[in-house]
Amino acid sequence: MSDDNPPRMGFFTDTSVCIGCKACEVACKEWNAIPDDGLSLLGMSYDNTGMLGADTWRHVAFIEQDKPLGRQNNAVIAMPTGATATHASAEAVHEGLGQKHGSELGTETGAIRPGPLPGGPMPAPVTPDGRKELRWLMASDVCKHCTHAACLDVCPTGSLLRTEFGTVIVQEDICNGCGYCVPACPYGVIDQRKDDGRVWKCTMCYDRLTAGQEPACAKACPTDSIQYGVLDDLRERAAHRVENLHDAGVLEARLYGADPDDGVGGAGAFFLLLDEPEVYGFPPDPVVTTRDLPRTWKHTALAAVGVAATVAAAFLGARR
Amino acid sequence: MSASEQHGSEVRRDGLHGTAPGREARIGARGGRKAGRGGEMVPPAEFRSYYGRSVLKAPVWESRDIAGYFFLGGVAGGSALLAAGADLTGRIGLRRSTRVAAVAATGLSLAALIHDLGRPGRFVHMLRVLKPSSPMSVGTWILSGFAPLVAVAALDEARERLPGPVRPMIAALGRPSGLAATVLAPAVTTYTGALIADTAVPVWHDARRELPYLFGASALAASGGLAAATSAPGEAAPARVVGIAGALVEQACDRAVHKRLGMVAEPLSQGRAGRYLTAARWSTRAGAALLALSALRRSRALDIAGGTALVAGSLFARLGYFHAGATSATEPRYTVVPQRERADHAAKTGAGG
Amino acid sequence: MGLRETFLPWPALRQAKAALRGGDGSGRGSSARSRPTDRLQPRTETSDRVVDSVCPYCAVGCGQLVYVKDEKVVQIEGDPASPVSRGRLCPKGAATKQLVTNPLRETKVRYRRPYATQWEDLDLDTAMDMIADRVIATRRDTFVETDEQDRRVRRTMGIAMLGGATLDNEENYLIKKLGTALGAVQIENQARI
Amino acid sequence: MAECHPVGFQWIMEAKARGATLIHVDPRLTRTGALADLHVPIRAGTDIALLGGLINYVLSNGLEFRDYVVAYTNAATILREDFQDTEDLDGLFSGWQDDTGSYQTDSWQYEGTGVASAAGKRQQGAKEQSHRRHATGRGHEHGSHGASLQGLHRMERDETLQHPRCVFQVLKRHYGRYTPEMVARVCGIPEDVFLQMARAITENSNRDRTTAWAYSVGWTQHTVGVQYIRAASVLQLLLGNIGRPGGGILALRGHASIQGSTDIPTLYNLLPGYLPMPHPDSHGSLDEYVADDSADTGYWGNMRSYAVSLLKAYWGDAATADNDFCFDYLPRITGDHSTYKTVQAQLDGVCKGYFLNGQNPAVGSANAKAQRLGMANLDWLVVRDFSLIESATWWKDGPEVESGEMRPEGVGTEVFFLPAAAHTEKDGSFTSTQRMLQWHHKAVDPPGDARSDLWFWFHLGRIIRAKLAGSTSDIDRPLLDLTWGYSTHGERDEPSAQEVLQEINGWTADGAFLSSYEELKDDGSTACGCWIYCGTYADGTNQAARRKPHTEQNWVAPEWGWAWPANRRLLYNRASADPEGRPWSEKKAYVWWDADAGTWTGHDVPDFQPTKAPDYRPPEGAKRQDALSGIDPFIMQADGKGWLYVPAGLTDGPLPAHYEPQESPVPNLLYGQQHNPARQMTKRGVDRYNPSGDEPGSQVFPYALTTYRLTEHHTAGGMSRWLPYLSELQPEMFCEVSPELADEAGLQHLGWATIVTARSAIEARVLVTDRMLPMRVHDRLVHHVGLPYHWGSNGISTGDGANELTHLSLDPNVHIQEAKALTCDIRPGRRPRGPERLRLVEDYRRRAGVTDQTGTAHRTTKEGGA
Repeated sequence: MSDDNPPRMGFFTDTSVCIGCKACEVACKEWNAIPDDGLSLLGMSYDNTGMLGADTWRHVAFIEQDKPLGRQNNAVIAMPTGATATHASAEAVHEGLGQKHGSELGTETGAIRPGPLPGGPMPAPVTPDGRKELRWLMASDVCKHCTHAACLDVCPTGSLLRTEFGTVIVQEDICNGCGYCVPACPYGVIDQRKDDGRVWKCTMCYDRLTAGQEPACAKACPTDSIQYGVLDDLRERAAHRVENLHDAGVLEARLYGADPDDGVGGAGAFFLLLDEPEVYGFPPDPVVTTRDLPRTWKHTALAAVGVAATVAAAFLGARR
Repeated sequence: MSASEQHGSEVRRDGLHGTAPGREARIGARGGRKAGRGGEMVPPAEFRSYYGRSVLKAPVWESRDIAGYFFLGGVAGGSALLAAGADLTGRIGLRRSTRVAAVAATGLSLAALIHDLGRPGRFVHMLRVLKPSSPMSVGTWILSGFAPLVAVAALDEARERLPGPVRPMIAALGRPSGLAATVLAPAVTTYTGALIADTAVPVWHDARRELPYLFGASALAASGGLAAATSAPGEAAPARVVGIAGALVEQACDRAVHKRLGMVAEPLSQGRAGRYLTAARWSTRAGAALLALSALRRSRALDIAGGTALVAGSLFARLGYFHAGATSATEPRYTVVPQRERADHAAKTGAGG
Repeated sequence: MGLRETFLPWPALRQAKAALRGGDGSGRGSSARSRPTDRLQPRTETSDRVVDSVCPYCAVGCGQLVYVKDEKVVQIEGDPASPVSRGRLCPKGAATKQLVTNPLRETKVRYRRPYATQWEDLDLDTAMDMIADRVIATRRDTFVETDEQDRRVRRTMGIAMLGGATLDNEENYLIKKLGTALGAVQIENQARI
Repeated sequence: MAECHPVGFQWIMEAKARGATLIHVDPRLTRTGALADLHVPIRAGTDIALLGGLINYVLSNGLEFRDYVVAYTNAATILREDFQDTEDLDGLFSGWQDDTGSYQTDSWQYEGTGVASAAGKRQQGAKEQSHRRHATGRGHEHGSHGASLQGLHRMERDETLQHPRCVFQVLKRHYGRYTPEMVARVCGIPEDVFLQMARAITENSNRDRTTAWAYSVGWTQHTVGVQYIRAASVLQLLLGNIGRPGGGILALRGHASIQGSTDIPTLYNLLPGYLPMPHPDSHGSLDEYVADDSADTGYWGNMRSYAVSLLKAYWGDAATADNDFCFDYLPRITGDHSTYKTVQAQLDGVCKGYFLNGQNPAVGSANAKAQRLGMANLDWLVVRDFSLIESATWWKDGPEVESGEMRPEGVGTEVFFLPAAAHTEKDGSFTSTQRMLQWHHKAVDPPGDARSDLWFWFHLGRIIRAKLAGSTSDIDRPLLDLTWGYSTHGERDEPSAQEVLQEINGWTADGAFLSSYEELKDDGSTACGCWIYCGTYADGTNQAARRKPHTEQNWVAPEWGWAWPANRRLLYNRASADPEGRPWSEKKAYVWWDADAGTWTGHDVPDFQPTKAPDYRPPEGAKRQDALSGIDPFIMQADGKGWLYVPAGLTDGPLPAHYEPQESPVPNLLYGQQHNPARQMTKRGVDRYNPSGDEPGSQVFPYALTTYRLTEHHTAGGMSRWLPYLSELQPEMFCEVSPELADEAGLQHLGWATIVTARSAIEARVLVTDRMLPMRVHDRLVHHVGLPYHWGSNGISTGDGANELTHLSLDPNVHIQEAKALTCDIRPGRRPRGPERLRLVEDYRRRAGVTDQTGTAHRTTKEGGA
């Protein structure tokens, strides 16, 4: 990349101030003219989108937990509660959704077991060892725009490319839908649109960036949970923010994707999370697959030599 | 603690003081409870995930197209090598069958690849760039070189039926083309291993060390088996050797994968993938045994049976690995558990990611 | 999109050149760009005009900018100048473009005769004329100078109106003004609900 | 607030970033609660008990802002000797009349003022009659002002606040029983949570600090809705949080111009600017009208100018002093003619024609079935909306068609559906929740037959006037004399919204635009369509269209849009300064007296006569605003004081008291009186009530039910359920229950549930969530069922409507339905189809013994009857 490029731009998604309004999802769809991806009640708290996909470039996750949030007093400990529903609900969701993923998610929620009829024995609803805590986490997920982007690396057509802003985009006029980028992405972001054949993902609103405008999601975000800016500035701001939250008693605040030494060389879109990444559906320690490609190429070459040698040996041996 | 947090903001006669942007709001800070309990994480007994949803996207590839493409590529590469050997050693029958096999498999594998594209009409976009970082790009260029060579070599087998003017040209190019193809042929058999290893799919990526060998060996087993089954027992000796050697190495690689991958290897022995791989194992073993027997008895029937079993074994193996990969991508635990261990370990040792 | 657009100049050649002269030799950056990508421009830049507006959903009153091209709304987003919203919108506000350009919007007058089972088409002017006739007739039938207690009321209880609260002030003003002149008192609004 | 006003919530975050504490009071943990410091779970319908508890906490611990309270509120005012409180009468106030089911409010007056002292001004009889009327369903007629007070100078005050009959002592006694234990037992709020909240609020309310309350229909949609807001007013006045920066009670209104719809009302009881609609009993002439409703003192004393200017705007040259400015053209109201009464008038066959302008009562109004049955009894119905909403198609696919109660062939209603223009397709102004007018400009033409409501009403008026031209009938004069000459433009003959705004702003006889309501005259020389909006077209420019970026002005942003009145952004801001005119604290300076310049100044337009010094004291006999002293910040009130106690103007008591909702799972612990005795009920078959408290049959409907909105949808869905981008985010109707209730009722996450009340039964998918909490109330456990109410059968996101379940028991002051606190039963599985659904509800009613009389008793205590 030449020197006159603009600085690398990025997203800092601070989930601690996310209110789960989903403005980002809608603003993204409006700007990028993304089709809706089906109506189904997923039962994942207020998340009826499911996950990122070809038709979802911003996805707000909702997580209900029987855990405290910093010094927040949710009063649950003083209420006459029974057992938490979070695990059972997640179980029901999982059962209903089965193995569906990506763009399939929008279609159906699957078979749900009908409940027992009334009149049966009533379990005691309130127990002394009932749930004591409650927090509701929300987080807007997006393409990470990795420093070392596997999707970009493996794309055989040059459809995926890194822009002058350091972001990763799909050129829709080039993509031939080979699908290689889909399993290459360590975050499960990019996906193929079935009826279209091509793959789609967040472009960080590349067209808007070229005109000096901020991406649609960041612009809409009511609480500035999604912050757009020069990546270096955002990283600095994020580090400060974590300190600030730790001060405030939110000791579980941590950054995800902000470390330039991580497996993808640092993400262009990074996050402040309040729990382990996997709780939000993120991989805990993603690695760009092409980091290992040179070694794999060596093995491939060695294997090829082996193949040739085997055949040669077979003929040489058979001649005797 | 920021100044505004300490003192609160003020509205003075000259305006606002002590303001801070809303994004600095300290969530839950003033609830009056003991801090940090959300941070005291007891390591959960089970791995955690977002409603059991997959972290990764499973491949969008059709197993018939892409597993078929891997398999056919293997057959093509192996057959081209066998054809060259047969050509050089004067095994005319073997040469004919392997040259035909090479061109047919190449054509079909390309067809499968193109068929699987979301936009088949844009196949040619593959030739816009050459990216060493993309095994599919490298593979496409290899195949693009390989396909005309095996095509010419195959035409050489049908030289009598060609129109007059091109006949001498093909006759002259047949052998050089066939031999030139051997430069690319080994790579044709192994690059697909690199292709799937170069993804985030846990089974594939973790097996990246073995997969090129496994795929190369599988290619040898399939092409050797196919050649043995389609040529005269008298000429089939090298094919049998190739087939048996491929089968043995494939089995060894498969075993190594299972052993080295630990829990991530689970999908290889479960469900559809497990069934395919069990079938592959037995089929390959049977094929190798039958061909070995035929090497002693020179039986056409044994060659056909053993060769077919090896071909089937190779196809099952590709399907098995394909489906196991898809399962490992869909089930979040294969992504989360190893990464969580790695992250925890790194955190403990203080090493960076 | 012809091959010329996607292939020329051939990216692989550009890659090679870049590899020699420095630049994107790996085919992952500028050398892989297509002409349409080079031409990309946001439609907020190419619109014919930008119209100041206000979000029609809740009463926060977020500022909106409406981008128009070829007499069509091509984008609606927050107005950063607004002291109320500072350019931000909620999901409903962000969906405003879909609201106003929705193909599911009804754009034809529909008419249902008494006791009919289906809608019919009706010309807008005819509909207005028919409605005016209905208002005049009902008013004439139900207008009373005095109520049952002989109090002077000068009104009709035969006509009622219920408005949503997305009506403009000017619209409400005309509704109340005309309604009052008609003698209708049952003029109500979402504000009560 | 994060749920329904997400963009407004950025200011909460801004406040939090400056160190504010966010407390969220709600039966559910919502998206607001997720980010709050303290979530206070509360049983739906018990907020007055909580607020009363807070008031008691303030008073019993001496935490009131004493200087503010003494100077700016009516705490010191002495009440009449015959006033009796709920303490004396087991939940009733003095003046209860069993025969009318309402209060006689004479005894609520201040000592020395009120009805009896009005003699000499006008006929005593008329005044008394009118007063009775005020108390029996005319509460809302007072609009923006408190009721008038006569003999203000005879009012007695005890500024030591020690007099046993002074408002302060009455308050103390009234709220004495609202102890933390009582709050816990009534509201289900654990004591330590309540005390934490009480400490947070009181520690944050003093000279240096202020506390704000924000509420929405969670407070208004109750049979005691007005008293909810009153209770908050009492608390905020005691803490000195009104008229000061960072204080206040903020109504978060839910629609783009719902504030405008109240200011320029499409409401039965109001004329523009909160002028009351005339009533035949005491408004025979303009003079009587003004005399009855205008206050002698305070700004409301100028009511005649406002009224005459409005009549001039309506009838122009036809309105002259000789004909009382056409006052007689105004129709009169004789009681409650609100929307729910209209439904009854439709059922009775009185109301025959109905216009729905962007409103979907078949989904959005309480007891949706009653709404549809009313519409089925009309001669004609005009629906104007973006798409074919449920209120347009009920005759062919409504729930009654499914159940067999209605057949299209049997419905005689003639239905016109006219497509409406969107806000981008017309000029006009919205008034936001902070009383700010903002102009939106037309961007494109509306598609097809779609037209603005401005177009529709203008042309409807034009056609009607044309058809009636030449009529000699007296009843047509108001129409024919109407000023209706708005110019039109474009192919579609769109009338000029700008001209309408100009008329609203008003002009002088020579056509000059007015710039302030202070310029309005009562002699017919000014015309003004809405006096509080006077100034919105000052200087001949559209002030509402101003868009000076917030970055180029101070944070009050006076040059963005235009706020009524007089572009003030913070009402009653004189109270931000102490009686001497200095800011209460230099850290909370907003408006102050500049002695050198002899004028009020500050960050905002002072809400006070600009040159009235703090030491001004009104001379004997002063009128209107001049009767208020320099320390009377509440200039719309007759006594210039913030009213802790309301001597007149409310129908259901001068002080808020906790009553259980119409339908409650528990008896009222505070008083023998179960419900608001003055609440308004329908008492007809279509609107039956569940038994409450310990009444027999109440256990058939054991759960509390509350309704609400979601971020992703908009009220009755007309602007969201047809949009794929919003519908996919919340794709279908669901209910929320706690895991404890799910266990008890056998409900499964993502399974189906049927929810039943005495009105109907609906089905919804189940979300079992920890965000719903069981509550220990009285001696029992109360579970809530939460229902978003957006859905109906049309559009792309569908489901049963929650309003099928709600009822028509109303707040008596403003006639708003109680949709936020009901009772219900919930059972697993989908609801029965067709007539079986009716049978299920019938079965429930039978088991609970529900009749037309159930729950309709006004007085349930043995005390206080008359």
